[in-house]
Amino acid sequence: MTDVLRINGLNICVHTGNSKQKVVENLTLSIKRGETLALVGESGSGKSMTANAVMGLLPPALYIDGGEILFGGEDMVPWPEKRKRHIRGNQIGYVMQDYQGSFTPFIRIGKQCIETLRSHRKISTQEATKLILQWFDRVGLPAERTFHSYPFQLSGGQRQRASLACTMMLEPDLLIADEVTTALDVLTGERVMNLMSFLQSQSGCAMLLITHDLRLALKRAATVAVMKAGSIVEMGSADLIRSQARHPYTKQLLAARPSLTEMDIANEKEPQAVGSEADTA
Amino acid sequence: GQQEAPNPSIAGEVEKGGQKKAKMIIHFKTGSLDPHNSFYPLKFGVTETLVRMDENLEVKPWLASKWEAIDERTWTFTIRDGVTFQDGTKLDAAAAKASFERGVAASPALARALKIASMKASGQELTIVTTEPHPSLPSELVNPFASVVQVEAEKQMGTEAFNLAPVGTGPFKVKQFQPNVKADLVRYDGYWDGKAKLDEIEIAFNEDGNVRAMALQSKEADIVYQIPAEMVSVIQQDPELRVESVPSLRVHFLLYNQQKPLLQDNRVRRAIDLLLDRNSIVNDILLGNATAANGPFHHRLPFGSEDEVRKPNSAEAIKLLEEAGYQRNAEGKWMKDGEPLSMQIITYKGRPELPLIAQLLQSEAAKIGLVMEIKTVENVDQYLRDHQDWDVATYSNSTSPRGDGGFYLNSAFMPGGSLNPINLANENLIQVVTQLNATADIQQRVKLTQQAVDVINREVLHSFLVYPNMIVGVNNRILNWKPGAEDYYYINNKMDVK
Amino acid sequence: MGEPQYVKAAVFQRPLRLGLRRSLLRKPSLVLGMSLLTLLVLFAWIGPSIVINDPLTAQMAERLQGPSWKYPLGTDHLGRCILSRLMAGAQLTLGVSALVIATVALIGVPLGLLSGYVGGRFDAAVMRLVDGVSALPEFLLAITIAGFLGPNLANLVLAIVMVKWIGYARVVRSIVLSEREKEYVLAARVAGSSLWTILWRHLLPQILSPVIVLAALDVGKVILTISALSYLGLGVQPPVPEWGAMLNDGRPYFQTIPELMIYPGIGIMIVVIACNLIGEGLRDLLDVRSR
Amino acid sequence: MKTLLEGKHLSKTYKEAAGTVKALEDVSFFIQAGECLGVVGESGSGKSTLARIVLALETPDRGDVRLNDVSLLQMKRSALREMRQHIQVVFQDPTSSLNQRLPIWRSIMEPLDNYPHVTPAFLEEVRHSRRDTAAKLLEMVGLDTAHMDRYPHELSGGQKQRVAIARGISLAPRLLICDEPTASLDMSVQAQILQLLKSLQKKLGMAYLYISHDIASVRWMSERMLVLKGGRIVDQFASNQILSKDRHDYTRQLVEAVT
Amino acid sequence: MGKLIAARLWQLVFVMFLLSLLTFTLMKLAPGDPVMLILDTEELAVTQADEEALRKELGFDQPLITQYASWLFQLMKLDMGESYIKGKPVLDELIQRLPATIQLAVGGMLVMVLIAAPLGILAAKYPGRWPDHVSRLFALIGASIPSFWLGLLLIYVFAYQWKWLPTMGKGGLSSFILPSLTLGFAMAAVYSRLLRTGLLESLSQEYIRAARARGIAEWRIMTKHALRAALLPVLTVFGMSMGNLLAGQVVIETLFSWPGLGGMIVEAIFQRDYPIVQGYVLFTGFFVVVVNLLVDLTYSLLDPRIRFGKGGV
Ligand SMILES: Nc1ncnc2c1ncn2[C@@H]1O[C@H](COP(=O)(O)OP(=O)(O)OP(=O)(O)O)[C@@H](O)[C@H]1O
Ligand SMILES: Nc1ncnc2c1ncn2[C@@H]1O[C@H](COP(=O)(O)OP(=O)(O)OP(=O)(O)O)[C@@H](O)[C@H]1O
Ligand SMILES: [Mg+2]
Ligand SMILES: [Mg+2]
Repeated sequence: MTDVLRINGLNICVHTGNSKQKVVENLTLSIKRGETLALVGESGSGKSMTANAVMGLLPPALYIDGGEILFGGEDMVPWPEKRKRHIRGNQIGYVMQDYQGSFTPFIRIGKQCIETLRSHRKISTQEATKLILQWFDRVGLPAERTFHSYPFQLSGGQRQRASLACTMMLEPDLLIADEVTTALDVLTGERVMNLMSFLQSQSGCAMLLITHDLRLALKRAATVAVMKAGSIVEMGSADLIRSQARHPYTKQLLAARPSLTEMDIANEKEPQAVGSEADTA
Repeated sequence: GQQEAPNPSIAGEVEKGGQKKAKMIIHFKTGSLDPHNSFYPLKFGVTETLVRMDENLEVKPWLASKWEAIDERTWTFTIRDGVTFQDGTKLDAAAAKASFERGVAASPALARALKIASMKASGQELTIVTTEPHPSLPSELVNPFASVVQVEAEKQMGTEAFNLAPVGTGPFKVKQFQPNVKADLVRYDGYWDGKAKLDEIEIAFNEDGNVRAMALQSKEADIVYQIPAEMVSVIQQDPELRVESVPSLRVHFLLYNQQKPLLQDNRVRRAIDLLLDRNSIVNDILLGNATAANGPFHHRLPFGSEDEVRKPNSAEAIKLLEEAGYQRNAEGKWMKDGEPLSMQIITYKGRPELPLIAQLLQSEAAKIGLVMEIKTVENVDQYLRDHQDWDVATYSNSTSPRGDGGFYLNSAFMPGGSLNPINLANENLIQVVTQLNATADIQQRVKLTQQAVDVINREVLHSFLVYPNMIVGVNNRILNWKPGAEDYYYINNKMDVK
Repeated sequence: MGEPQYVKAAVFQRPLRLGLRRSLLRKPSLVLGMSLLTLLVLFAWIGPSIVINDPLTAQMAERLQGPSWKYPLGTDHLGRCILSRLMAGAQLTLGVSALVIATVALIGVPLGLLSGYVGGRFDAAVMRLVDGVSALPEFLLAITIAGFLGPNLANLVLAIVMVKWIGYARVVRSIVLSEREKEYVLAARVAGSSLWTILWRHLLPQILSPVIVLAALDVGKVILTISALSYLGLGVQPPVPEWGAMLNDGRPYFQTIPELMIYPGIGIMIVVIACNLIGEGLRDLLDVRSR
Repeated sequence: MKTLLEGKHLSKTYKEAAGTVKALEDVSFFIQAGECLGVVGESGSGKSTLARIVLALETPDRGDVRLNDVSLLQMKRSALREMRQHIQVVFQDPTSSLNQRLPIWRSIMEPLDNYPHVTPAFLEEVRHSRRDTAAKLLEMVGLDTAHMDRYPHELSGGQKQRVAIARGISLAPRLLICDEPTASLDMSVQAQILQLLKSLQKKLGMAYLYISHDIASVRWMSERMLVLKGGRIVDQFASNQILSKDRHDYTRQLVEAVT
Repeated sequence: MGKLIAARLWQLVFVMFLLSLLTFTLMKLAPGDPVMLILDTEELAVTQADEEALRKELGFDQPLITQYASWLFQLMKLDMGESYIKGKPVLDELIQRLPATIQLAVGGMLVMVLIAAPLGILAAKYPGRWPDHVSRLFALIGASIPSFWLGLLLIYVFAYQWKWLPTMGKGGLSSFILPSLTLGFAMAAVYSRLLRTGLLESLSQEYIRAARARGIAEWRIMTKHALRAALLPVLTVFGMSMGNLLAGQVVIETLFSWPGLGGMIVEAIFQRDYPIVQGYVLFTGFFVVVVNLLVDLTYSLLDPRIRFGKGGV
């Protein structure tokens, strides 16, 4: 099986006055069809920027400074905007971390989803509506209402799910999910992740799961890459990372996994248990 | 390619079927053709008056073939036979009487001018009795408001429709009138003086001189009134066009505020008068389309003055000012009793050359150290009437609208006159004018008028500067047409196109 | 608690102030605008003192001359040196339009901010006032004021200011209406910011860019309005060489000597271009996101 | 202990195109001074709405919120401003709650600038200088002080969230409402933040209304917990009773999902 | 929304009343006496007695309050009086001029939209690049060339040089083109630049990136997503200019002999034809209030937060 996405030595730089600084340095990874790769890392380590680079949507100040991004074997970096646009949404789905900003504030959610769907598929508005309602339902949203709501009328988690549904319904070849469960309670989060796995098993899409939650990564991904300060410090299969993490940061993350039961005991003895765990790591 | 494409909206082409058309553009717009409140029905050749002025500005018969004064207050007019209104009905004395009745009712101005006490109509004889002796009644009947219209037609059409398309006796009748935009006229075939040569005339209104000029240049219009003087040379370069520049009955002058002690002094007025070079105004401001003035009335008029046009002379002006008790200080500015002398010139935009004259005066005054400031006002008559802070005003009047000087002398120099905002009351002049008002004999009137002009010039009551020309641009395809000085009769039955 | 050294993100030191200055220089349009304006101001500043010929006195013998050493741009219809008139009038022209725009913005912007943010009766009152003013023809005000206080430039300015502020008030209000519900404004309220702080620090920057754009174009509009009203005899008194009035004076020579209109026209255009370049450059500079 | 804040029978219904949404229904709760009340619940259950009501940014349809036994709903504008010094918030969405046009240090300093007389214990040494104060606050939430002059869009999601936290704690308010404050922080930073909050509670007696879907951290932070579902309180208990058998079904489901 | 409209109607009455008072005062303050202007003295003799009679007839001998009250009373009966100069009912005069004004306004707006929209959008799409510069140049010419000059230039080129279009008059479609161009071009300047800033502002928002990520076509993003937020100020300026569109077109009307309200009102002001001026101001006042109400309602269509917001518009 070929790699759906392959990133080779990607560097992302930011203009600062006359000097440039690296946000992402020499990043290499690849995801195969039907596979999930989790990108875990420190806050600000460059996860989202990597995703943006893949989408060709880096903010104005940032730019790709060397490296390749191969999608289906072809380097997308030099592609003209038009061609990139064609695969966005359709072949690469991207759920942005900033779920608040992922819908235009003055257009109803449903309308935006229809627009998205109809930009890529030749289907009627009714069909699209039906499909969208179905997807809203699948991510646990009150479908009708969400469809007719403006973004600001939804709660954080609802918006996040709407944006996820809107991306997944196009069944892209590659799904980039940037912190998609941050605003979801555990039950809903589980449900959404299950749905993603289901989609993956159905359409065989590759998934780049960006998260700060190592636990989630280990549970959902075959391969886990750990990022720190712009580069991948450790990459390996989930099992390997779980059992034989080498990098101190990975170890630290692994250690900082409180469970309710452990905590309860700890709490009674030493109120600063979680903190001290982190500190000593 | 495109240039040659004929434009259907451009009139002036002889169209298929031999229709002869012409288009005229005039510089004032009107929203109504009410024959007794608007000059335009007469100007457009839709209506006519009992008497008219000829090229020499003399009163001549028109709808009335003759008239005579029975006594001081009674006149009889013989209405021309064979005249029909544009609805086909015959013009007789009764119809004329009805028309005057309408006119007097509709226009207080006309009522004041005619002073009719009663009228009697029998056949073609119209007898008019005036409320007081009225020697200039025939001349007043030249007034466009005295147009003769078919009042019966008004009853049928309703006043509103009638005021958009009045029924008169002229060579053209109104086909369609678009208020403030244009009037379309068609020939009235039953015209008494011979069917008009043109089939149709379109008269459009436009208040912008540049646009009017371009309409002429583009051959869209055949006759364009009031071409800006600055455009004359350009238009003359086009072999298909010509410019008719004819003296008008208007005069531009300086008005002195003689309610102020400063300007009550004859010497000061004379000094200012000597500052302006009338020939320079003619040549440099009006670009030759004017005549230097030597009095209120153009010397071409029978009652105009024969005096020479005054020449500028600043040395003399300085002398006069000194005589009047002013001295120049170290900086060369004029002072009297330690007070600096500074004057205010009032001007207005209504006639574009007036502010230029004001600036010229200001500059000339500055050259001898006399400080003048210009103030442009929006409504000059009102300003002059209500304010006392001004010294000199640039002003313009039509001085002999109906071929007679009496009207102007009365309204501009007699106390309470409507054109006398500064309440001028010169004893000598009042005497002459009073005498004039009691005189019916034409020769006598001419003499008295000239005498009045003499007084005016001697006392420098006003400084008359120039008689501006009326500038009309004409396409050479227009034949038998010339603008008249009276500015009343724009359209006639003789005009034709090639 | 200890120093959290272990959670250092990728760190970029960026001396902001330096960056700002540099990005300012990186905007060629802004630089161009600034230089144009500097030139204009210089022209206006020293112009009147170095005029080569008398800009006011009519010299009929010299009228309508072409460019020469004595009259670099030729003379006008009253024989006055056009260049000297342009120089002598620059100060007045620039000063007046700057004054008008500044006053108008100072009245309109705060009123719009308040009206939009506070809403309710205050908003209704201000907006109906705006409606009322926009129903009054500019001429009527100009005529009344000119008639009452005299036809001079100061009163003309007053009349223009009285009608012009409303545009700013309404534009500002419209943006504030949509901004005031946003979360950052709520956050500012929670942070205990007073009404003024919210208006000044949070909402003003949001409305600044359209206001700047409007103002930059209005600089030209003001000169043209003065010119139009002068044409009706309501403003600048001859022979004052205000550019708008000069433009009017050239009107009859539209076909024959278009330079009479072109020179002051170009002057006005340069003013507008300079203001617009600066205005839009500033706008781009203010837009932190695209920097 | 004394009751700091009390919410009584709060209800809120939103009108929408497709009918109405009952965001809160008859919610009553209290927070004592220095106490942390955890709120967990399904997405869309009304947690953020509750927070907005407590902040007097939204008026409830029914019910009352009382701070120190004074009703927030009836407060005049000046009193409300005075009150705000004592109740601060970390919004759920850090991006939209920061002014895009202000460098973050200015955003952080906003509350302190508004209440110049307030000097929390942890800022005593630096309060004289605004930039130092901002730097200190950034440091407390684990951000490099070099980020001070950046604009919000130049930060990552987690970094913005920490800016919002720094702003929330800057006044050392009596009550800090945290709406998902650590949602996008990785474990180690999250731990640091939680520890910071906890220590502030200990040292300064700050109380929290701590909203989160992360039941573990709520458990760790709070003394008592509320469980919201569909706008109603379905369960309410002392945090150490979370594993107890009498918990509501929904609570049990939540707990099971993480153990 | 119903409540908003009802409140507005109340306020409308208020605005109209204020306007009537204001115009009345302004007209009385303005120096000048209609009597002399009505009597049109130049070629006809007028006596003091005539003046007095007319003054009395027009009620000018009454105290100001009485004059105002009687006018207001008439107005209640929907009678705006008669023009002093023309003697026709004010309402008729207004109605007679209105069509031409509206036609010109519509033509101008059409031209404005056709010029401003593409220029603004292009400029925002390529900021700092040549489309931006071209658009700016257009805008700046529009903003700094007086309309009388522009109108003359257009006439010079299209009517005189090329003879494609008539110089003046209001006739067929061809006569609309030049006045509309003159009007529209001058207006387009502001709108295109305002649109540019608005678009740049909204294009830098996160939701535009999100829309791009969903693969939505660029023109759609521009027109559906970015444009709407940018329209707020544009629409406002547009609403504001409505009053101006009614009366502010004197210059264009004069150039092209266009029988619109602008020429009428200026003439009436100069002639101190109070009834016309007052009638006109009330008429525009009504119009402006209604237009601005519509604009305010459109705000809430453009931005649902305004609709659902607490403040209301
Ligand atoms: N426009 C910009 N200018 C300068 N630096 C930037 C800009 N945008 C992002 N950065 C920096 O780039 C780094 C990477 O950001 P990124 O958003 O990829 O982080 P992340 O890994 O997604 O973090 P998080 O988990 O907090 O979302 C951060 O340190 C951020 O501060
Ligand atoms: N302005 C609004 N208009 C209409 N409905 C709204 C509005 N704000 C919130 N809601 C609805 O009210 C309910 C409660 O929303 P709230 O934001 O309080 O949820 P939440 O508990 O914070 O959820 P999450 O964990 O997803 O953030 C949701 O169903 C939401 O859709
Ligand atoms: Mg991120
Ligand atoms: Mg929430």
